[in-house]
Amino acid sequence: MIINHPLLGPRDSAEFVVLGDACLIDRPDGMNATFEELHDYAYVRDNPAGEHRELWYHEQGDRSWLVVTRSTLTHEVIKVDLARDVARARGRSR
Amino acid sequence: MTQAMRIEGGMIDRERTLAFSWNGRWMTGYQGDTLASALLANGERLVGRSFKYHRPRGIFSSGSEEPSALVQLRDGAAQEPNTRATTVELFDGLIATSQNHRGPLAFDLMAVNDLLSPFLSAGFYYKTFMWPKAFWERVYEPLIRASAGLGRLPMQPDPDAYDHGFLHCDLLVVGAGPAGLSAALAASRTGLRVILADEDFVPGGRLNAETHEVDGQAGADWAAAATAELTASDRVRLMTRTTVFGAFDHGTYGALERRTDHLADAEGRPRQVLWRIYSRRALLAAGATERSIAFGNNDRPGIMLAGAVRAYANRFGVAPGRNVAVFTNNDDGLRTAEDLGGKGIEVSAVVDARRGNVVVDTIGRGGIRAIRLGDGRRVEADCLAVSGGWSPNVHLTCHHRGRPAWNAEIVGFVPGGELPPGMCVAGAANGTMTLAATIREGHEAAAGLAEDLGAKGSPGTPAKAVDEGFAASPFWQVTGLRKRAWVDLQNDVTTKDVRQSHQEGFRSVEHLKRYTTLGMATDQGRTANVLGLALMAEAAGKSIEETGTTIFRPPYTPVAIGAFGGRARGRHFRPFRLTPSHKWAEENGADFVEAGMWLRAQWFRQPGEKGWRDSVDREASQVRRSVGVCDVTTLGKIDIQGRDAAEFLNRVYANAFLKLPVGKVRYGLMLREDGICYDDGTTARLAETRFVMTTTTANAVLVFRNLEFARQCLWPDLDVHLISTTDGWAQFAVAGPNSRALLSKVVDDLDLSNDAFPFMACAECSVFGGTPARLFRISFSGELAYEIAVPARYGDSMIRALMKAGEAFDAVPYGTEALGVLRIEKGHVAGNEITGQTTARMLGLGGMLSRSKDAIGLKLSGREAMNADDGMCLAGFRPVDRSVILTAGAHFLNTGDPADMAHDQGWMTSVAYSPELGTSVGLGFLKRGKERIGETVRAYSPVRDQDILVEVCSPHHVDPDGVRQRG
Amino acid sequence: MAEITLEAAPVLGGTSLELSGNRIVERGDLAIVSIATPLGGGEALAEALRTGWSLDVPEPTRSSLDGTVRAIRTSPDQMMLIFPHATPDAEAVVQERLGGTGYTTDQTDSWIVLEVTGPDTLSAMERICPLDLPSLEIGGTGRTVMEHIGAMAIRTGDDAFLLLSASSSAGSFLHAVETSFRHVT
Amino acid sequence: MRYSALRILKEGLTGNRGWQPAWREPEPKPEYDIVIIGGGGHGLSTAYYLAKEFGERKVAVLEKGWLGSGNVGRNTTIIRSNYLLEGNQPFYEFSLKLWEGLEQDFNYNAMVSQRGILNLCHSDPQRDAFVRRGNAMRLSGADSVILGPDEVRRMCPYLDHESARFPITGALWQPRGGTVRHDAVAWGYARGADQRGVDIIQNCEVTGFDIRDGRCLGVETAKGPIKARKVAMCVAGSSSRVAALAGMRLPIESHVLQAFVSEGLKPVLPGVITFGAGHFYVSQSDKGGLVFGGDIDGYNTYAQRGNLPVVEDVCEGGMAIMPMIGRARLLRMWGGVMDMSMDGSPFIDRTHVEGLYLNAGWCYGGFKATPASGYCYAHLLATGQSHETARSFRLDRFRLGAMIDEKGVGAQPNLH
Repeated sequence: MIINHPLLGPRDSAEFVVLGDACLIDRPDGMNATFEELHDYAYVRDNPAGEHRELWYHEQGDRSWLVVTRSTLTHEVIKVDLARDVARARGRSR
Repeated sequence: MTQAMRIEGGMIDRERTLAFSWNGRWMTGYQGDTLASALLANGERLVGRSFKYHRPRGIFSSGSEEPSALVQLRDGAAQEPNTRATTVELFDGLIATSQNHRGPLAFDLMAVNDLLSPFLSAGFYYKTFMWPKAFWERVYEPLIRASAGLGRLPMQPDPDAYDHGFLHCDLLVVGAGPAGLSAALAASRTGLRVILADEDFVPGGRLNAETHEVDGQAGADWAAAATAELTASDRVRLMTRTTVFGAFDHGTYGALERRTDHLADAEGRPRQVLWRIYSRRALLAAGATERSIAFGNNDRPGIMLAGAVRAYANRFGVAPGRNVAVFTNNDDGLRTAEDLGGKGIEVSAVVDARRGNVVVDTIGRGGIRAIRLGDGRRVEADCLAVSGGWSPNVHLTCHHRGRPAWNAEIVGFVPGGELPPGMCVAGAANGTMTLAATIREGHEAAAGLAEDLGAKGSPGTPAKAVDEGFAASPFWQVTGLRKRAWVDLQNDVTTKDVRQSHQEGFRSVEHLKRYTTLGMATDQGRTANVLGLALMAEAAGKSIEETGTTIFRPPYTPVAIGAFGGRARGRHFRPFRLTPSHKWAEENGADFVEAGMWLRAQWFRQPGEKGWRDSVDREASQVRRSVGVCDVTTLGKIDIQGRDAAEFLNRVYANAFLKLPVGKVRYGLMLREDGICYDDGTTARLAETRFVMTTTTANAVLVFRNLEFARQCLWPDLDVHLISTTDGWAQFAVAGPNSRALLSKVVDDLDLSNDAFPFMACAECSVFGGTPARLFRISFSGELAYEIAVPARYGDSMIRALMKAGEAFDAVPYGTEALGVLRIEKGHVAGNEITGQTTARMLGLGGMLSRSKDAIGLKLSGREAMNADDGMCLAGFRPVDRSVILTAGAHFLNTGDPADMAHDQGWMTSVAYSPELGTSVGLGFLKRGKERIGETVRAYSPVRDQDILVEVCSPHHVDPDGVRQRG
Repeated sequence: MAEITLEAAPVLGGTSLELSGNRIVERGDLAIVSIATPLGGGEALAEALRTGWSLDVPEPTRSSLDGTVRAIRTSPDQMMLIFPHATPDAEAVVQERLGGTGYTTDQTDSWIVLEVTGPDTLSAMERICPLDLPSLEIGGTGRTVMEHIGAMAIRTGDDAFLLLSASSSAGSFLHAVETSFRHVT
Repeated sequence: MRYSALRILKEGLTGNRGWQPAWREPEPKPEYDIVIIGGGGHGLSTAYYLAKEFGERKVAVLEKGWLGSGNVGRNTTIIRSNYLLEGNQPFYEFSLKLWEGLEQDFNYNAMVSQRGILNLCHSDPQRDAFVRRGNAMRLSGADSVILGPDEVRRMCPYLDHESARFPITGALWQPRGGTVRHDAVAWGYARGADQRGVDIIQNCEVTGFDIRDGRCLGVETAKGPIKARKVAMCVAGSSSRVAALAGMRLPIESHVLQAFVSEGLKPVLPGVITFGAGHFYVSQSDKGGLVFGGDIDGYNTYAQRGNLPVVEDVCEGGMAIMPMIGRARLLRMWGGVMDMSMDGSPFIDRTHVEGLYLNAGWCYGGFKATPASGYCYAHLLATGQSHETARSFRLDRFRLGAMIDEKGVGAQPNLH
């Protein structure tokens, strides 16, 4: 598989580690969140047959976490963003 | 024997005679021969035996589709089972033997199976061998396994080297036949970066086997000219002997290049290279494969695909027979008669199914002697050329699970709708079965791709040729036979088996394949599958479209496991990581142990010590008595800097870190988000905005990854930065009552007194007159102890200097075993306790979990089942009989309870012999362990034949109040 | 203990190999210091690099050079300075010129640097490096994994590369590179 | 028709014309007591035991493709009960015991072959963990033996004992482990269920559920609506997709596990060998092929295919531990889609929808579980009670914090 790294260009997936559903970015704040919210965050993930947004880590590269939008039916990579930008766009900061 | 069947012409070098051995008999062939053509030249027709009935088998094809002529190539450790004689390039001294027979090839005892064939029909083994029950492993299966398999593995390590490799190109052209050559020429002229790969050792494909003309010259000559042009171009990489075996994601292709298989001796060079080819586009020009027709006894040696017959006559200068008969359902067969006629080989009959003529049976045991026709006539023939039509080689188009589509006009499956992205197909592989059209299609496909990739140059014009006649007909089998007719020559699947499969309800193509084993042999049914499907369709009274087809999976042709393995063998399977004191440790009698990729000194053997226990006891005692030094470089070290570094640590550790003062170290516990402990270590604050975290050796990479995740994905606007310094510092633990005294001789002007540099203090300093260093006062042994780090380049010098400075105290180096003894005595948890399944509460560290903050894992650590009152928790254990040695992995049972899972009370995690206490001590998890100190329980370890009583005690076997480490 | 002083030793003892016209040389003379960009401090750091060395912040996959000082980008907010320097105080030297505009870490001892040169360099690298080195321009860089070992490649000439890899596995890395040359020469 | 040596003799002498279809090809009835979704191994065994052990008469199995096309049709055929945790071990031992009587039970030779399974270890902590596991196996009535390096060498002289990167320090050996002819398992259960009146309906994809006020009343299918008192999902590999039709999200991800078979070779490996440190396990089929595999690719996918890095990783492991297979050729590679659950363990439970049941999350351990999974699922469906060996496989265990995490890697499906 080839991941089009937004900064480095096409790179072999063997350089990466896959974590899974990008919803793992949306960690509830443990002080305010309910137990149920934390449970869903930790255990319930999207598993679509089709377009999937997932977290990849360029461990053997520039150590960026990426959000890869990829089809789980064809493996086509539709979009790749720096996870940090995605996280900020989703309102995460400090 | 002197190549009795050799005839004029062909692409062989008659100046270069090569000697080879077949079943122990030496014969000769020429440079340019394959083993198959050389065997035929020497009149060898019987070359093997089929899998199930052990029927005689000859050479059936001239390529990688060969189902029958499988041999054991080479000898000794280099033996290659199941090697297709049709793809083996002849070399001087080649040794080959036939396989899958008992006794001589000509008198195979296993041929008795053929007589029993009525009782060995499809799936017979599913219906018997069930009684008596015990007989399966003892009697039936050994019998079945005795006849399993074809070739034999040498039971010695593969003597050859293999390599992997990586190539990048704009266009990968698969197949160097007319379509592929034409495409590669066009693409290279436009300036694309091209790779052209072909499995053969001579480019040209069928052009070398036929008598066609291209651009007014012999097809083979045109191919040679095209090859010359491509070789001259620096944009083109022409790879012969290279099979593109798989289409993977995003334009990645797997290819196997056979570098030295055609040589007598590889001279240490890799035998094969497994290439990973990254292409922007790929053009499949893999041609087509001829198939057979089902008629009586259509499996005898001497019965050969018509295209192969032409290949042997035209390319290899070999007569496949003295009088050849032809049985065909298309124009191709007729061409065979012409070519043979042109070579002066007698053609005894041309039987054209389209005119209602058929072959119903063949005569001859070890090889065909004559055929019987539908009208009863007998025709003498020592070779029968059969053409049942051609099947496009669509294999790679299916590797993304696209299904081929049936094309009634060419009577074959052609590439279906969904091709792997970036792939297109040209020539016979695409169902374009005539020469001129093939060349044009290859050219145009390449030109189109070049344009679409933005290449500027002109592709030029395609070569000219004439379209030969091609009229295929859907004639599959001769009906109303009394004799068996073969579909799959290797697995002995006959038309009866296909019918029976349908009769028993195995009607989907997948069931047919799995029940009859059709197409599951080493040739993957390349000459058989379509015939089998057609017969299934006829049996079901359906069309072939309705019946459907199974799809092809990688690899296109079988690939040696060694090639996939590449260099990763023996000691080089994975890299070694060595600590800076490794060389010194070797010089000082260390035994090493794997810790992940690291090698660590396990103990240092001294003269006179009988076993490892002597060394370990000595090292551990000497640490407690005086002082010892241990290389702890392998612990993960992460430099953490930034204005928000403290805040960041406070969120990734379960215990509080916000207020850790500069110059102090703190023990930290890391949880996963699910509330389970996964790592621990110490983190030191060197400056307001700078920390150094240590992780366990095993989890260094994982922790770093998780920290980066938290930094980039969870809290992107914290100012915190990470970089690993694990390899950058050589770090040594100096432990024992005399550690302060020793270090005061090492560290430059730094007050080490307890007040100035107390327990859990740290400082940047220098040693031995100016070498930069870091000093941490931490203890894993419970003794007064420090860890001192210097830049790795000084590591070797440092250990020598430390030991020198330690001579005054009889300082000892100690290894990981003594380290383990000391930490178990002290009751420190490590990998055997922090298994990724244990909670802080179980580890007796529940008190550390902060309730006043949010950190990863805190919330979910509060779940019901993880906090049950009868939950496991860490305890210490000692044998009631102090002389007994404890066993790690023993399970605890209450005395008097039965030994079953319902009564399981926990398990022993770590044990060690404590020289300090003179007994074996252990740590373990026990239900309500904390409350049960003083109780006696069973430590039950049946796999170690041990069932003993142990006393539950505090995990802190030594210095429970921690006086020593603070002293 | 004045009588003892510590000696620095190159990881591979200063290996230098000649393989039919190609060379593999351990570069023990280079110091490596990483610089992390403080959040929101990009401008100041860039300025400090310009004044300190007349270096631009390198683009990803590129290096920027000031004589013998090379800067390469290792991650979005981190770069490495590579320059000849003998004593173990490289970080202090860099820190001084940066004047606190970046977070520095001395990486000299974390890495081994191999210089590979010679006519067969590209075909040797083909056997272990998944990067498209033939079309990497001079000065280009890439980090990847070779024979299970993390490594960085910097192209310094048509047939010349600097290869960086972790110092603890230097022996295995050298073996991988050396074997590649032996397999193609 | 009963299968036996005698029958084969008779048919052989009469041209094999008398063989009956192994199963009917019925059209679906409008209503059943129990409808099982999925004609893979677990679905078929569930139907078989429902009919045979629990006297259920009106049962249908709906299969979207051909029967046996689930992961039972593409796996590495290993059976074993060498688990560690209390939640797992008794269940897999129950399964192994069912395997041991299976062929006589359903009159079909599935070639259950107990030639043993050997798990190699390479360090002291690993050995300690194997001792703990071996003892746990004994506590649940299974067999287990801890072998030292010399015993391993005697048993498998062809392994790399000298120059291995990770020297073999011992092994956990389960003599009763082994392999089974996987397709035959599906066919045997199908035939047995069919003979007991179960309707096995192929090419009948379920397209929706008929759920009204929290009750499941039936399913929509390619062949029309079918009513049922109870509907049992049994579609590992597609669990999330089918559950989504009922508005459920499962703690499951779909991943591909690749497997490989070599050309046929004269037998060299007696049993199963696993080399954990190198992500490699192997056995040899009765046809002579080396059947081997390793880890999952690691990315979510429903495409039944994987990629090169894992193929190489697996073969590297093979060459490292068994360098004598270098010249054997890899003949075929394939990928099966696995239900990877959040703790690596399965679910056999009811759902929040009344009358709708779930059997899922088998990761890559589903094949060996086929008999017990079917038996326990049938037990739950017929009696309303969880079978004693399957009590821990609850759908709500993550809420309780009662994970069954054999590998200790937490809520990360691609690491289990």
